[in-house]
Amino acid sequence: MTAFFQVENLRVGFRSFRGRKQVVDGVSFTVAAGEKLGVVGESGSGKSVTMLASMGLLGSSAIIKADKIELRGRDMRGASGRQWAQVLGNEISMVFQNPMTSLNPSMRIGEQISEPIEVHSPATPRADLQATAERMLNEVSIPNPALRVSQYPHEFSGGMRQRAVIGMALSNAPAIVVADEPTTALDVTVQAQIVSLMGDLSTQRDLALILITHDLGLVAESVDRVMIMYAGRVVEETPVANLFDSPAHPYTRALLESRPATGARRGRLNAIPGFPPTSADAVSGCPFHPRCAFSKDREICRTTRPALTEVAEGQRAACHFTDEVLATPVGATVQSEKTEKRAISQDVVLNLEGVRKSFGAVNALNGVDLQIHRGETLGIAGESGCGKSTLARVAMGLVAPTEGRVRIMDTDLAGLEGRALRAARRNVQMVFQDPTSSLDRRMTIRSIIAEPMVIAKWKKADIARRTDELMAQVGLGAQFLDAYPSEMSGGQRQRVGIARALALEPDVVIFDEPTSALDVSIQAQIVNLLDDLRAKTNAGYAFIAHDLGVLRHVSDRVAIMYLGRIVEIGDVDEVFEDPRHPYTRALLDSAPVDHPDLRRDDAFKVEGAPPDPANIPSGCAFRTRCPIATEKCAQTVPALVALSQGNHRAACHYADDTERLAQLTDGPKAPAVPG
Amino acid sequence: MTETFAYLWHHRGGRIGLICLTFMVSVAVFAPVLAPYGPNEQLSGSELMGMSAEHWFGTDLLGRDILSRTIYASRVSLTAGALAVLLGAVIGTFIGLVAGTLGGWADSSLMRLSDSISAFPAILLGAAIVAILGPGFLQVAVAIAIAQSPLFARLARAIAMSEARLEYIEAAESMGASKARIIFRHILPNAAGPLVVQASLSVGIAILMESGLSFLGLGVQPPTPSWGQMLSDSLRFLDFVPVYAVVPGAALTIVLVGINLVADALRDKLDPQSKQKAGS
Amino acid sequence: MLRYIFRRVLQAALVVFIVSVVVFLMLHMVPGSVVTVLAGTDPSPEMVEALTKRFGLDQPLPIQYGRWFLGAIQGDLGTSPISGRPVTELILSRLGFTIMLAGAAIVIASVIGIAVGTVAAIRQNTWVDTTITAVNSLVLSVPNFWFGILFILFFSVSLGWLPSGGFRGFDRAGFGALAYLVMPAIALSMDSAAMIARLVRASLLDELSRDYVTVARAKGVRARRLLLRHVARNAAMPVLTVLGLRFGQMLGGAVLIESVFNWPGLGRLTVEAIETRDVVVVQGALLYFVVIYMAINLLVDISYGWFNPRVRAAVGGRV
Amino acid sequence: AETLIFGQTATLPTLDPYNLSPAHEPINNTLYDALTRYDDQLVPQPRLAESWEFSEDGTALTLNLREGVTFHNGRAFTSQDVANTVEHVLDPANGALIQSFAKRITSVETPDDMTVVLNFEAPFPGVFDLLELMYIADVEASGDFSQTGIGTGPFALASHASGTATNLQRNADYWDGAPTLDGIEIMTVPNQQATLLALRSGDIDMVTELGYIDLVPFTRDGSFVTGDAPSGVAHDITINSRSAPLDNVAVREAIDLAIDRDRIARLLFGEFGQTLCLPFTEESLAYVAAQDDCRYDLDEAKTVLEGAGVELPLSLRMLTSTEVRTEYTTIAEIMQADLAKIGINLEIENVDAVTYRRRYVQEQDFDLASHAYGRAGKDPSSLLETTVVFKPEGNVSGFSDASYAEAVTQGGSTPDNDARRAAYAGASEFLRDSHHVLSLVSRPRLWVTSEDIEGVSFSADGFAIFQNATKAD
Ligand SMILES: Nc1ncnc2c1ncn2[C@@H]1O[C@H](COP(=O)(O)OP(=O)(O)OP(=O)(O)O)[C@@H](O)[C@H]1O
Ligand SMILES: Nc1ncnc2c1ncn2[C@@H]1O[C@H](COP(=O)(O)OP(=O)(O)OP(=O)(O)O)[C@@H](O)[C@H]1O
Ligand SMILES: [Mg+2]
Ligand SMILES: [Mg+2]
Repeated sequence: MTAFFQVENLRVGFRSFRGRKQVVDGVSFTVAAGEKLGVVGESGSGKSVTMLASMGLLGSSAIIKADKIELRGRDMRGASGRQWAQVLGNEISMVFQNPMTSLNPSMRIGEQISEPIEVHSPATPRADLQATAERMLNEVSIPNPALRVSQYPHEFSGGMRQRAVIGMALSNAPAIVVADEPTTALDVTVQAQIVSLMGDLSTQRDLALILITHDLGLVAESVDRVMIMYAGRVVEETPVANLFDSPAHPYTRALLESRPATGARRGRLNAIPGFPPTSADAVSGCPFHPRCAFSKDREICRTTRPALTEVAEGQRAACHFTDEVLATPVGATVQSEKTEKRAISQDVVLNLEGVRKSFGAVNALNGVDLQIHRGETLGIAGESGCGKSTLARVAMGLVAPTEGRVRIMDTDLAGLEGRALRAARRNVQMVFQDPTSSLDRRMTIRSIIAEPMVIAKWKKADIARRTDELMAQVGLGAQFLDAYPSEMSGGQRQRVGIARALALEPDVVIFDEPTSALDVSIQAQIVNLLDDLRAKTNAGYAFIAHDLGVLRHVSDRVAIMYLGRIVEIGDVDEVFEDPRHPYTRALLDSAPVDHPDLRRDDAFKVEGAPPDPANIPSGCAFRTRCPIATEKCAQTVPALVALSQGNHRAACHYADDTERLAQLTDGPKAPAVPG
Repeated sequence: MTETFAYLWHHRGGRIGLICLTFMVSVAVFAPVLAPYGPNEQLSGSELMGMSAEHWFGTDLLGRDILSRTIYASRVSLTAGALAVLLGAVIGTFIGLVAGTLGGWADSSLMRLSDSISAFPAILLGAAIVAILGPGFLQVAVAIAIAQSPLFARLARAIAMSEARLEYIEAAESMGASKARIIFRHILPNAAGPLVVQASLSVGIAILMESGLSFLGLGVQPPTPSWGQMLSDSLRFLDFVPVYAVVPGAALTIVLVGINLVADALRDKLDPQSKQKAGS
Repeated sequence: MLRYIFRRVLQAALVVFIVSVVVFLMLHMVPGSVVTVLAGTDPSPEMVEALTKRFGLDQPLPIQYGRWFLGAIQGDLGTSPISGRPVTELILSRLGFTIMLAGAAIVIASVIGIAVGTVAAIRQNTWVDTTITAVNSLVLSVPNFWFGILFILFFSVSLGWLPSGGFRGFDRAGFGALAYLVMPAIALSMDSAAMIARLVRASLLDELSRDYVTVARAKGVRARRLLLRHVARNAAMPVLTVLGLRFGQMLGGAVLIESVFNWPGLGRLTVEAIETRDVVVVQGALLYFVVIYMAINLLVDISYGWFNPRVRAAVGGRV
Repeated sequence: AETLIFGQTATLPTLDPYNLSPAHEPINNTLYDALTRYDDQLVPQPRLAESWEFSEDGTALTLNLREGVTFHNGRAFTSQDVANTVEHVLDPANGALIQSFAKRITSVETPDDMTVVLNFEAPFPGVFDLLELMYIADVEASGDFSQTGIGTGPFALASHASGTATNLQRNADYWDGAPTLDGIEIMTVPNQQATLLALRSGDIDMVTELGYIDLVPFTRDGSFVTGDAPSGVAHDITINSRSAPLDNVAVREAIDLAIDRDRIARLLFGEFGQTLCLPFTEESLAYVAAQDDCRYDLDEAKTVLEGAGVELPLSLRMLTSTEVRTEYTTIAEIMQADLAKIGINLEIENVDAVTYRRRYVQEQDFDLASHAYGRAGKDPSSLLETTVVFKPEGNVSGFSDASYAEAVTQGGSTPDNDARRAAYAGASEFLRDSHHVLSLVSRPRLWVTSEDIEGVSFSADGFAIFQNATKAD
């Protein structure tokens, strides 16, 4: 394999008014023709900067040094803007994380797609440009390209936009594509579509692909070789299989162990203690040593920076003790015991009956019946916009349902107003997705946690006592009491949010995607904390999440939502192992696999994106994307009924028709009944 | 507070602004010490003198020292500006927060009211209000405050609405916090940054407006000097004391430079997102 | 789209109504009435009474307002007791001047502002940028009317190049009439030019820091095309808003510049009408201001759509 | 094509000649003619009336009108127009400034087209003051004459845009010979400064109503001609003597003594300034030299004030309005400085013109007021009988004195000049001793024209007359 793109000893720093900050420190990599390289690392580890610097795309505040930047034999070190412009979009191109911001909102899609050709071969006739744009849209599977080329980005859904961006990156037939977290902003089902699209295209075109991601699942799913970055350095570089079976660097290993898996329920997650350093030069020696389980405070880790050394064929790691690491089997560092299952009482703490909620034409909830019992955790999953947050808000009495009833313990929220409503609300508390915006940035942690008690008119002394108690409970040191949220990390903020929610000992706590803004290692801390809390309190929990792994890990029961309805609900293991609604199947099959060996071609990948909630299809809302749908599905809304066996209900006419469901794997992928 | 000053001092524009502003504020505070003559001291026989050693910038028709009057006039401009903005900010912010938080009927009627005020050209609105209240320092301050209040109302409303979208407001609601608590305990402190920036910019606008009204003869009562009124006065004496048209204008400009630079620097610190909306 | 415009117009109508009631009440709160002006310096009580009656000022306020309102919705804004002429005619006689001055000023401000702002943005963090930013800050702080005074001192009094004020119509002075427009238009445009330059710089830099710009560069797009094809349109929005608002303000009469340069615009008409308690003229002028204000705001919003297809859809989507 | 451009700060709203606001001054004798007009010796000269005669008892005036005079619309001028004009003026709803004075006309007879008889209750020696200002307009013409400006004057209206410019064009059929100028443009300039700049840059040809300071630079400049004309206007301080402490004559006297009339005259009008102690100028029938005896003496003022039995320092409010006249406020400021020295703190209330009038005339809400009155230069009768400052009943100062009222009536209704003089002497004495109204300085009409303008003259009220004006090319 010839090196297509080769970078050696890349160092990047940024000038700012506070001085210089080193962000990338000695990164080298090569990509061969047709090779798929994954770049993995936590947020801030320098993944994007590395690639942008290698492509001459960083602004003037960056100081870039490298021993070699070679693109198809051409030395690009110190290249001028003009020289880069000749190469970019021509030989190498890029796909960014956020499809909305990477498209120019005021330019037609077609123009943007054909622009690489237009700038590199200005003589190309307009008609050809248009034709190319249409062809590209077709290639990335966007229906009706002739119409779509003349549309603007806002007329595309998120998944379509990302397809368009990919089309744009490929339109001038580059040899290398760099994709920076291309699916992070997308739903699982769409993510699965995009991942397989990229895989197909790169195989067809023999592209070299550099895929930046923080999701180990994606790596397992789609690349050949992986490069793990930590604090601006490469800590390990390995063929993808070795990564999961024999990681040679403690960090790689910790990443793997902190990750809840969809496939099986495991014990406690292995949270990586501490936080990543703020810059590449903030920690001496091995940058990972303060958090490393193997370092054991050994001198060499603190003083000497380990070099990348070969540990197996094609596998190199930057650790002084790779032997020790390799000798320990994966999972051995994990405390295997999971918190013992709690006794779920039959007490219903939260009861929703026939709840509907519409915002104007948008029908966010279309008849939801749901009970949460004291002591259980109900997981709720579903794609973006299916009404999860709305459900949470209705349950808390923050918005009144358009129809239906909400009961908290024995209080019916309907008809309550003012003070009484406010008092009733206190029995349901919520932990929000965004740990930053859910805390008032002008308040100290102490007053944030104390606020519910202040409002409930507790005595000062009681408040102080309870605040200390809560801080301890969520594992925050007292030194944080007088800090402001901005002085804390995301995970710590989320703990504050949890402490606040628990302050009044509510009967129900709703977690609305509490970990999706966090890095895996931090996510594990929060998930573990939840495990502990469930053992110590006896509230009912609702846990909303995108990540099915997390959901499987924390839930006793799960509910799967689609377009404002619950389509399947039941015991968590049962639902994950024997899903009976095609949509549940789609969700589970779309989730990235846990190990490269589990890659399979026959996974059920559903087409398209959920319909607009303002325009819900008749009958079963999923029928437009369902390969096994029939006439009946278009006419009758399936009820959420108990299945013939197990503790499990599903809203599908064919939930008990296992033969029919089996078609989902190998059967036709297009919907049987056109929408 | 000290931190803010330190920040301003290390900000390129902020430092110049701070110097200009400190200079003019000291001039206002120490006017009796600095001014060589009383502001209303009429020196019979020295009327309309040009620049001289006794009167650096000459004297006016009544033989009053122009430098001394310019110095004393800083008091009017600065206090009128500050007072007007304080009033306007309090009224406007309150209206905006209430409108933005309550929404619905209260929002649209309060905002129509604020629209109605902004539809008037500010100086004309000022002229009309002064016509009702009569000329005078307080009246002018009130007029300017009314003209400025929609700016604050709109800003406070926008902040209230964007804050209301943040989850901490929902969190507070779920704890059973009342609307009033949400407005005053949560939204107001978070709105403070942008509001302070707006207020600092508004002081400049207010001073400008005060000088405009005075220029039109609608400002403070004679013999109290104000820059606008001096400027309009000066035009009659261009032939005798041309520098008269320059001195009050320059003083006004120094104050405005100071305020604008400080406001810009404050914006960089307190309200960095709004940087690009510098025009509004 | 039409529905949207219709809704906005309804809102504007509401504002106009509120304003007219407020103004009406306000002007009746103002001590003294047009009769005080008309009755002269040595009025007899009988004269005051007769004049009050003649102009219907003895009627209860709601009736007076009702009369004005009924007239207004039929397009009759009443007749000014002071000048004896229909208000519409008075306003129209000044409107041309106001539009001429505001138009010239906004053109100057946008040409200078956009050019200077773009240069500053392209040369970000160089001495050119620093100088422009400093000059901008200074210009923004100089009161327009003082600029006017300094211009007159310099160009009319000292150099005698330009007339100090007033206006000879194009009918009388031909293109020489432009000489009267130069100084007031420039003086009026100074701070707007500086503000627009600042805004153009800021929004260009803001746009240039966006992902799609990096994407475009990753496609091999070079600076010139980047600026013209990609950034300009998106950066135009905030600039357009401010331009619109500024133009609206200028159309609302630049009273100070008008009085410095003796420009017969609407601002002065209004000030005079306030001085003489000529309620109907003030009402009429304010009606005009509100309409202009609302119209400009609406136009700005609509033109957003032209620059930003997303807004176009949002606006059009309400059909 | 010679058009004289006349600049003025006051807005000319209508062309109604009876309004007599400062803005109307250039149009009155231009669009309109009166029956008679004073010459510079204050002797009435024929205009639309060719000759006149008082009846034996002085209660009727017969005027023989000029033949062949036509209005701008071509209609011939007759005695009926005089009758109509009188009727119009007398209707209070028309707001004519001369209405109260005109009320001395009890009836009008029109024995034939060219003769008109005015009847009075008592002899009316001051009638020519009235006739001077009773411009004959075609009040019956279709259309509002206040908009069309139809009179018989040397110029006719071409266009009128209130607040910007009014254009007049030569009346080729003028009975007294067509004027030389092709036209006159009266331009409204929002402030004095702008006027002066426009004058200097040649945008306007003529300005009147200037302060001395405004005039000085032009006197030194060869391309301009400057001059003064009497205006009949004089500045005064009106004292509201209704309540304490100003009901105390000693306080008023102290104030009088604290006024530096010379400085005021010098600062406002330079060498043209003429101080006044009495309401009248030296040329007036009512002038008494012996009583022209006011002084500026702060020490004495202080003594008088201390002896007045009031608690010092006194706080008084002084009403002024820069919008009416800048000099009002200048005077107030000068007085403020002087009064401070004798223990009176003067608070200046500078209000807009309408408020000024309301508070000065209607509500008499002031302690002192800076003010100016007209008609000081002509027959004393109209001044004393009708102005709000001096009329015996209902004057703004609030004084009322039987002997004064008697003297004013006497002086105004006796044909005999000596008898009038004697009567008015009594009035003067009262005014001097009681210090209700302190006359300060007569106001000359200072004017500037560019050097190519010649032949502009002024009426006794200081109104410009353009009939014989020329403009060199
Ligand atoms: N233009 C810049 N100026 C200064 N610092 C920067 C700049 N761009 C990135 N950084 C810093 O460089 C470090 C690495 O950033 P980078 O974007 O490469 O991280 P990443 O690994 O891509 O993270 P993420 O997963 O969040 O995208 C971060 O600490 C970031 O704050
Ligand atoms: N206040 C609101 N006004 C109008 N529409 C709303 C409102 N809140 C939610 N919606 C709409 O209701 C639908 C459901 O929204 P919701 O936030 O409950 O989805 P979600 O499942 O929480 O999605 P995500 O995973 O993106 O958080 C969406 O189409 C959303 O646009
Ligand atoms: Mg990144
Ligand atoms: Mg949500």
